[in-house]
Amino acid sequence: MLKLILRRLVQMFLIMAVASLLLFAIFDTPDFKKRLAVQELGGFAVSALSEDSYQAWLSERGLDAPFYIRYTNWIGSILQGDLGFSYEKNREVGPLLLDRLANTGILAFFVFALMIPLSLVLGVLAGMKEGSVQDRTISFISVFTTSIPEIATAILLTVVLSLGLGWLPAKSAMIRGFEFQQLILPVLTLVIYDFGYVARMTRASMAEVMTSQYIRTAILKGIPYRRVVMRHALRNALIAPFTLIVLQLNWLLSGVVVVEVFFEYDGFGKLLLEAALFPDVEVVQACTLVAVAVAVVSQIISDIGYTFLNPRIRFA
Amino acid sequence: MAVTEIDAGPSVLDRLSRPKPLIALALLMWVPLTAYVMFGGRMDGYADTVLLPAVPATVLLYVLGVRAFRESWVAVIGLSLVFFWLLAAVSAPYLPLLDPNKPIAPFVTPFSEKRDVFFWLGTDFKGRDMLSRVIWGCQRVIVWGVSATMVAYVVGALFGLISGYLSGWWDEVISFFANVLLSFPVMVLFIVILNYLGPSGFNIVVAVTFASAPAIMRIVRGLALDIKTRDYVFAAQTRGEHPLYIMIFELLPNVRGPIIVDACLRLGYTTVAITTLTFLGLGLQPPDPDWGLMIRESAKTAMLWKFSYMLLVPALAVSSLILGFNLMADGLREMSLRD
Amino acid sequence: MSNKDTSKTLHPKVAEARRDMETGKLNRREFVRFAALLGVGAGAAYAMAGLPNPAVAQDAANLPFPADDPDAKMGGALNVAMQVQKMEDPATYSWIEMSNQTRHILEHLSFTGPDNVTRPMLAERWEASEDLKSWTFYLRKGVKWHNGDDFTTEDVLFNFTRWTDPDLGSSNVGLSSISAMLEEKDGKKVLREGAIEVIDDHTIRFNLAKPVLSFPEDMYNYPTALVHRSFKPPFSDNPIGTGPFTLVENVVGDRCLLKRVEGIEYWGGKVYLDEIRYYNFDEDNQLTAFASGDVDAIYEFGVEQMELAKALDGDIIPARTAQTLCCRFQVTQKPFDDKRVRQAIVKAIDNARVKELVYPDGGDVGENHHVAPIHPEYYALPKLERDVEGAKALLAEAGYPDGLEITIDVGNTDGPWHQTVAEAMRDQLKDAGITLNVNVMPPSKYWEIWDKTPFGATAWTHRPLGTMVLSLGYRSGVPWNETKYANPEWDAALDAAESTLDVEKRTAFMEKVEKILQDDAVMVQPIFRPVYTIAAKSVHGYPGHPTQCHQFNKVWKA
Amino acid sequence: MSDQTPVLECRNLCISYYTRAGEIPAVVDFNLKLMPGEAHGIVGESGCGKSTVALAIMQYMGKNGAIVGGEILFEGRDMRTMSAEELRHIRGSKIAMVYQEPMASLNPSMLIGEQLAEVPIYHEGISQDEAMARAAEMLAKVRLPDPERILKAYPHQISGGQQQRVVIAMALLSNPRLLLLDEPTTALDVTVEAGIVDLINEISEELGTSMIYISHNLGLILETCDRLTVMYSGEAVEVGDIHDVFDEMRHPYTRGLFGSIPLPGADKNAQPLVAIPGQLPLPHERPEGCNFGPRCTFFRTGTCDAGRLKMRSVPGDDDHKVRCERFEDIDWDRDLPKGEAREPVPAGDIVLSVEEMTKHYTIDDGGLAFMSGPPRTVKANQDLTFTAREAETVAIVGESGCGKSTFAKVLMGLEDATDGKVMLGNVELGDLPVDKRDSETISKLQMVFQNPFDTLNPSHTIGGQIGRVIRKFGVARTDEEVEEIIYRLLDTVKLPRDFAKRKPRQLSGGQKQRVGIARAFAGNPKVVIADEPVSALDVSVQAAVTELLMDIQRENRTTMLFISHDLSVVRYLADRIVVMYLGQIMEQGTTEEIFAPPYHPYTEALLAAVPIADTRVEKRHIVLKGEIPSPANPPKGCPFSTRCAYMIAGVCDTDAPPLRTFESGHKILCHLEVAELEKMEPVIKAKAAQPVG
Repeated sequence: MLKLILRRLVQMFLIMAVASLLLFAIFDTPDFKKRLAVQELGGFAVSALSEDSYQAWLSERGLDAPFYIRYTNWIGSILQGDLGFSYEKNREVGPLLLDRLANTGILAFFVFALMIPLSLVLGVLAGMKEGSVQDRTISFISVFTTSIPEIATAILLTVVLSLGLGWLPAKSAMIRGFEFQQLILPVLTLVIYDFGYVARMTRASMAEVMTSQYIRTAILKGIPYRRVVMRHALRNALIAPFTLIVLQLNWLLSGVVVVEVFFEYDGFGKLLLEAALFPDVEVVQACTLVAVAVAVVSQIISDIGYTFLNPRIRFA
Repeated sequence: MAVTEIDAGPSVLDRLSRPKPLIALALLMWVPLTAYVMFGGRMDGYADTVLLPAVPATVLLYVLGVRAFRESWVAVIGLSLVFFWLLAAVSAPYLPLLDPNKPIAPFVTPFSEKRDVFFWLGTDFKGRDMLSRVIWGCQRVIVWGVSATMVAYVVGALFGLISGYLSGWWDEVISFFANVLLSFPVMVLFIVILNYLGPSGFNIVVAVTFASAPAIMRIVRGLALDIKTRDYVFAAQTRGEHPLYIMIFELLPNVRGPIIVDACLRLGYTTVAITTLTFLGLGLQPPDPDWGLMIRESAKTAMLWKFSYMLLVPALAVSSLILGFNLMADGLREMSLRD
Repeated sequence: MSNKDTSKTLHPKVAEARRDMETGKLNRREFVRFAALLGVGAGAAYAMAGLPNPAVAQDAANLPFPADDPDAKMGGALNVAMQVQKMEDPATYSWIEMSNQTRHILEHLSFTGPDNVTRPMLAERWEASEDLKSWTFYLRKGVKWHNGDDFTTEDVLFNFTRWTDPDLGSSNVGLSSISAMLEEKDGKKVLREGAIEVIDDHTIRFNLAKPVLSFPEDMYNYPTALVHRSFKPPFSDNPIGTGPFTLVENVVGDRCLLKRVEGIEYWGGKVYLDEIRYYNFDEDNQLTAFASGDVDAIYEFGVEQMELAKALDGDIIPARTAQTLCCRFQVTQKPFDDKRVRQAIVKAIDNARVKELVYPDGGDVGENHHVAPIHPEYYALPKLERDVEGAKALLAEAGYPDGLEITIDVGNTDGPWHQTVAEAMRDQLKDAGITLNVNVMPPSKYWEIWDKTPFGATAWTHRPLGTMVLSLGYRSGVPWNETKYANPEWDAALDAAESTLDVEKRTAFMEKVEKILQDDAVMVQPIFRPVYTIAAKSVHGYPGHPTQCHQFNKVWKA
Repeated sequence: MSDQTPVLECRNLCISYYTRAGEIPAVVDFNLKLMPGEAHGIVGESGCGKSTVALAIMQYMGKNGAIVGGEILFEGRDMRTMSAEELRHIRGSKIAMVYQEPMASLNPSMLIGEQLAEVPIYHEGISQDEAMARAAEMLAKVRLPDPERILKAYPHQISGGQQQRVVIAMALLSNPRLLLLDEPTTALDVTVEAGIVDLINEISEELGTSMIYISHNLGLILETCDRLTVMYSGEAVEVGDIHDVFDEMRHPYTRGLFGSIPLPGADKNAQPLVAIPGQLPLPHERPEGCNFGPRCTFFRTGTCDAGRLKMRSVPGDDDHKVRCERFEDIDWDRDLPKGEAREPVPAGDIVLSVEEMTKHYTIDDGGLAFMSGPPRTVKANQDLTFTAREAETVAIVGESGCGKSTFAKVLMGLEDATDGKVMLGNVELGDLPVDKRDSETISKLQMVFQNPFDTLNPSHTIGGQIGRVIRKFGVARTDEEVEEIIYRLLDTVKLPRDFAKRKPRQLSGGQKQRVGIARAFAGNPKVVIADEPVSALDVSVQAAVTELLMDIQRENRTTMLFISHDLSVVRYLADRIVVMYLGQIMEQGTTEEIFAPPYHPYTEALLAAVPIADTRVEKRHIVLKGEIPSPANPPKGCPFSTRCAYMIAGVCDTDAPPLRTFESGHKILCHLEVAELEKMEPVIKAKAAQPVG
């Protein structure tokens, strides 16, 4: 197990290195530098700049050095825990990223707090009696909700709950500090989009377990149905969903982009998009590192969880 | 148990892929449509005639599809949704629609008349007819979405087979790069790539390929790993077949089945991705209509109850299409489980 | 200050002008500008013109701000949606938003009001020599910096020296006034010896190499805010200013909070608000932010959002401007190097229709010579007529008998309406057998090619005087000449106009300038667009400014 | 005895499944009467509905199954009228069941103790601790070593045999009146199977539990049951006392069954097997009248295909019933099926010789290079040495993990031999991977696979797949020739020519195997490796395929390596036998030598373990203890030492055994002196005929 974790971590750093190198290479094009300048000085100004004053600007920004040198420097500073500086936000990337991650964290927390119980309960209910009415309805609902892309869900919710009924604010800019009211729509959007998927997976694995021979054994042992479900089926059925849910963390990171942008919620996703469009290289870099880390760590967690839940592997 | 012994005739897959006419029709529908969307601009005049054969092909295809799927009403519903849009896409030029880019009268609410033109779905902030925008928009969404998915599959399957069958360091290398790509959140990948290449349909194809090929590669790899332990592969090996032969003739055909379901789902994802990207301003470019774009524009001009139709129309459109794909996937899975 | 005070120090030309006005040669509004230009307090000028002074204080203080509102309520905070940017160095600002963030802390020598009239601000008044080559500014007395220092010529000198420091790279050196103080020294433009003479603590004179008309306007250009002599960038670190507010917090991309300065007595009379809060919203989202009640007012909303704005509970405030979109040809590139082609295209387009389509309410129709009706020296040429047949004829003549296909690059740098204009043009050009492909690209991409593309739609911002724009954009070989238009005859004509103080005469000169430019058909310029902003009903006296400059001294919240 | 109420009685039971194809009768008109303490066997081939009956008795039909007629009386009460609660009380306490796959029928994520304890807790409401105690007791009773440890273990931590014992223990915990055993040993190795069967017998004697024993293996039934029902395609075709049915069968199918299993004395030349022609009808295409009609040699139109057939008792013995219209007309002694004897084929000169072939795998347990420990090696094959002559059949016998499939891999060139030589003619194959072999060498060596379901590529037509081989080996080039050959091959494997156009999924298992054989012989190979080619097939089909295989071999004088675990088949068709255990050859010699003493102790046990469906023979009773060790860490010394009855402590478990060679060429790898080996009793001998009692 430990070996596996170590293996993954090593892999993570490899991936991080490769990924960030690629990004650096990509963002190194004169095209991107020019765009940076435009953002910085304004379109007219830049095009009016003489070549050498543009070069001056570049060197002032430290952009004139070839990218591999900048990359090595960047690596160096990363290793000293300095994530670099955001041209756009005129701020250290570290704290900036922390703020945004915190916001997204809040979002994620509520999303999971709602999504997990909802999807598991529905999934189990559906999987218990495969083909029954409750199964078909639940399955259909979950297909339906997952089929509506986040952006559409966001729109529907906003139109109904905010524009129509006026119950909730349409935007979640939270300019006057944290307001729970403004969190509701984004959370709902994400939950509605995501729970169906998990629910379906849960259903599938529950259904599979219920048709397995050891459940037959249990029933033919003559123990009550409730216990068969609770004690025999659930544990085996929840292994797959568990790992899945953990992996949703990773999904969330990209899933939030559109939601955060739509609701103007200042989170990781929005930051990422803004940075990429700016293009605020070091922010994009930092975000990617975080993303990769999350991806791998959630992978690890789900592995650990899987082995923990699954004696077949634990005592192999 | 007794039931499993029953020969249920050809599998769904066979039923879908055996009758050559089906494939022919599919091509007859798809090629013109793609050509139209991708190069329509460059073939002035002829463009519309190009699409002519596609219309009957689509209708026929739909009928055949329904027959193939008849056992699963879910699949039929899905099929119908998808084909509704497909039909809209291929017949757009022949429908009595207003120019989707021509401003007529802004903010006309649905089912009402203005400047003695009747607007079924109203007009947007520039006064362009929503109905024709939605229909023309679906053309691009579908074509780019499907092409992107196809390309992604070709690439993904190729690498999947290689790393699955040959394994060894091939596997190591391919899997590693797959992991690199997979550990980017999809959006980051899209944003970075499109940012780099600049937004355009073709670049979306590239981006989607980068984003979903690794996942596909994993699936195919898994399947390949399983299938390569089968005796018929063993037989082929002992026959001294070339690995390439084995991959293409022994593995690929058997990978096809499980993948079809996944493909339907992925079509959904891709469509979502394209719409989302356009919404974020990274996807297809204005002025030509596109669902994501419509949402983007409406989101800032119509954030109001009385204008909400401008948001709802494209939102519902994209939802219905994706619902179609997913239901199809579900139905197919159901059926393939049955036989 | 009172009329007679003014009359004492009246610039000789003013008397002249007054006579002209009285004899009806010079219309009243023009006189006001003109007088104000030459240092007559706008208030006084309005009085002389016998016009009701619009929203400008009549009192002796000769304040540039609107009059006090008797039922104004003190206190309160104004929340404004605007992009919040960094406040490095006011002299190198590149965006209006930046300057707005400092505009209530740092102030300018002059102040161009919402009515496009420029009035003295930190200067009490100014005088120009007859040849317009030397300008004397009399600083307002009793103006205090936040740290208690007096505002003196030392500060002014300090700022001018900074601006003209070649290493600073301030865009101010591009201003005709400043550039007229520079000279070439070993490859660098540096401040000329004796260009600036400090006469006393409150009098300073600028000696220019060539006559400059727009000195006062230049002084309200957004990078010309005056900083304290001790200034070191970044500004946000020690924001010392003369304005009524000071900086509390500036988080780029998030918020910028200003609060009233305590302790010192502000020179500019009553200021009602306690706080001004800028919250970061992209152009697109400002109106929705207003709709959701997050903010009381916004920086700007686009015409495509008008319907939405109308439906909201607030006052829509339009401002007439000279902001415009030049769908300009690069006359050095095929096929636009052929004048007939350009003319054909221009002829085939009905500017009025386009404007009607894109900006139904407010704004002016452009006449393809980049001089706006609100420019003082605007000369009204005969209205343009659409002439499809003529266009066709010209095309045929130019060797395109069976139509022509061209592509216009559109960057929507100033909002999606650019694209709408292009589309409208496309529809009209069809009739003349011209196929126009609209190639839309992201703004940042457009800025990379704006001065290279053969046919592109470039946005030009508002400048108080027509001549300012023309010499910036169309003189042979000037850096921002995106049309690569080079016509000595026209340059000469512009020189003539620019060196003429007399608005009437200048206007006369402008006729030629405008005509040549129009006939050479270097651009299709359908619209001088209005800028829209919106403020909550509870907000009073919220100004709509042609360049979206914020001056909230007299704004109050119910 | 007959005045007691039967424990279980099925009257005209009819069970159907509902599928897309509509209602499918799985079991029709099934009758059964089970007296206390009685053990009743149900025998039949796959799809005959025997498991369905068991589940029906349990009232567990799943979503799409239902009892459509008749009744099931448990101790006189009709189970179909019972409420769910009543059923629950009966299940597990009065009726218990043992399943085919022990691993699958135990909950992977629950401790065995808990799974056992549940039963008494819920049926007798006793406390956790008592229940645990009972469980431990029961585990001991099913002779599991160290019950306490097993109680605290998870299913996957114990071996298959032990798992099955656990399942049995679970079934016996609340000593039920009725025990259903559904193929309880099919998934296990022969020697392990013997142990389980042993256990079951003891239990039935000790507890007097009534049993229904379901199996496809007549031998097992003979060893375990008193009465027997033979089922064919959903119907009971013959019921009766086990000896009546075995010795005086009165149904052609039963007869066919016996005719097609290799009994001692059967011999491929003198007395070849007689397969039942044709194949099982699919449930939805059963014929009118007698289901067996189409395959029956005594079929007579008008009698056999006129409406449903009734069970009729055999005169003079009314609890021996058969479902046949004509059994009186048949002279059961004269019409014994006889395959016509053939000339034995003289073996040619040596084609394949294996010398000290050794294959070791090194397994790295997936870790980064710097972290993984010393690589472990699996000794899959240890100096195998034997030869095969032209037209000879050499059988390689062994249980799971004995390394026979590895050997096949090396031979086929998918693995390199670690050491030693493998000579095909004069070509060294040991270190010649397949892609280095020229197509001639390759075509000389072909293989027939075990599992009919993945021996053929589901997405290509039969013709295509055979044709590929033909082209590949350059037997023919032009399409016409190729097609011609394909047809000829299909003929030789007795398949209709139009199968060439079919896809595998439309073929039955037997037909698939035939195609597999056709494919193997398409390139006219010199040597064919048949890896358990029939073990996955139904008994009646097995014979046919085996015969086919051997006919073709005869014609082409092909050498055949026949890999199998089933000694009776091997005895029937092999000329020479190689017995393997844990990668080593324990014994080799001619078939006669192997089946007669001297034996290797393992061979001896193996022989004793194989159930024989013949009342006239008796076997010595030898049951091996323990399980087959994992090849990953084999015992020191003699690999068999851990289970060997003759184990000499300090010798067998320390040093590798010597190879004893008899002048006949018969070789035995054992520490036992030749003398001791000679002393051994034959395991199987004909028993003096005695009345059945």
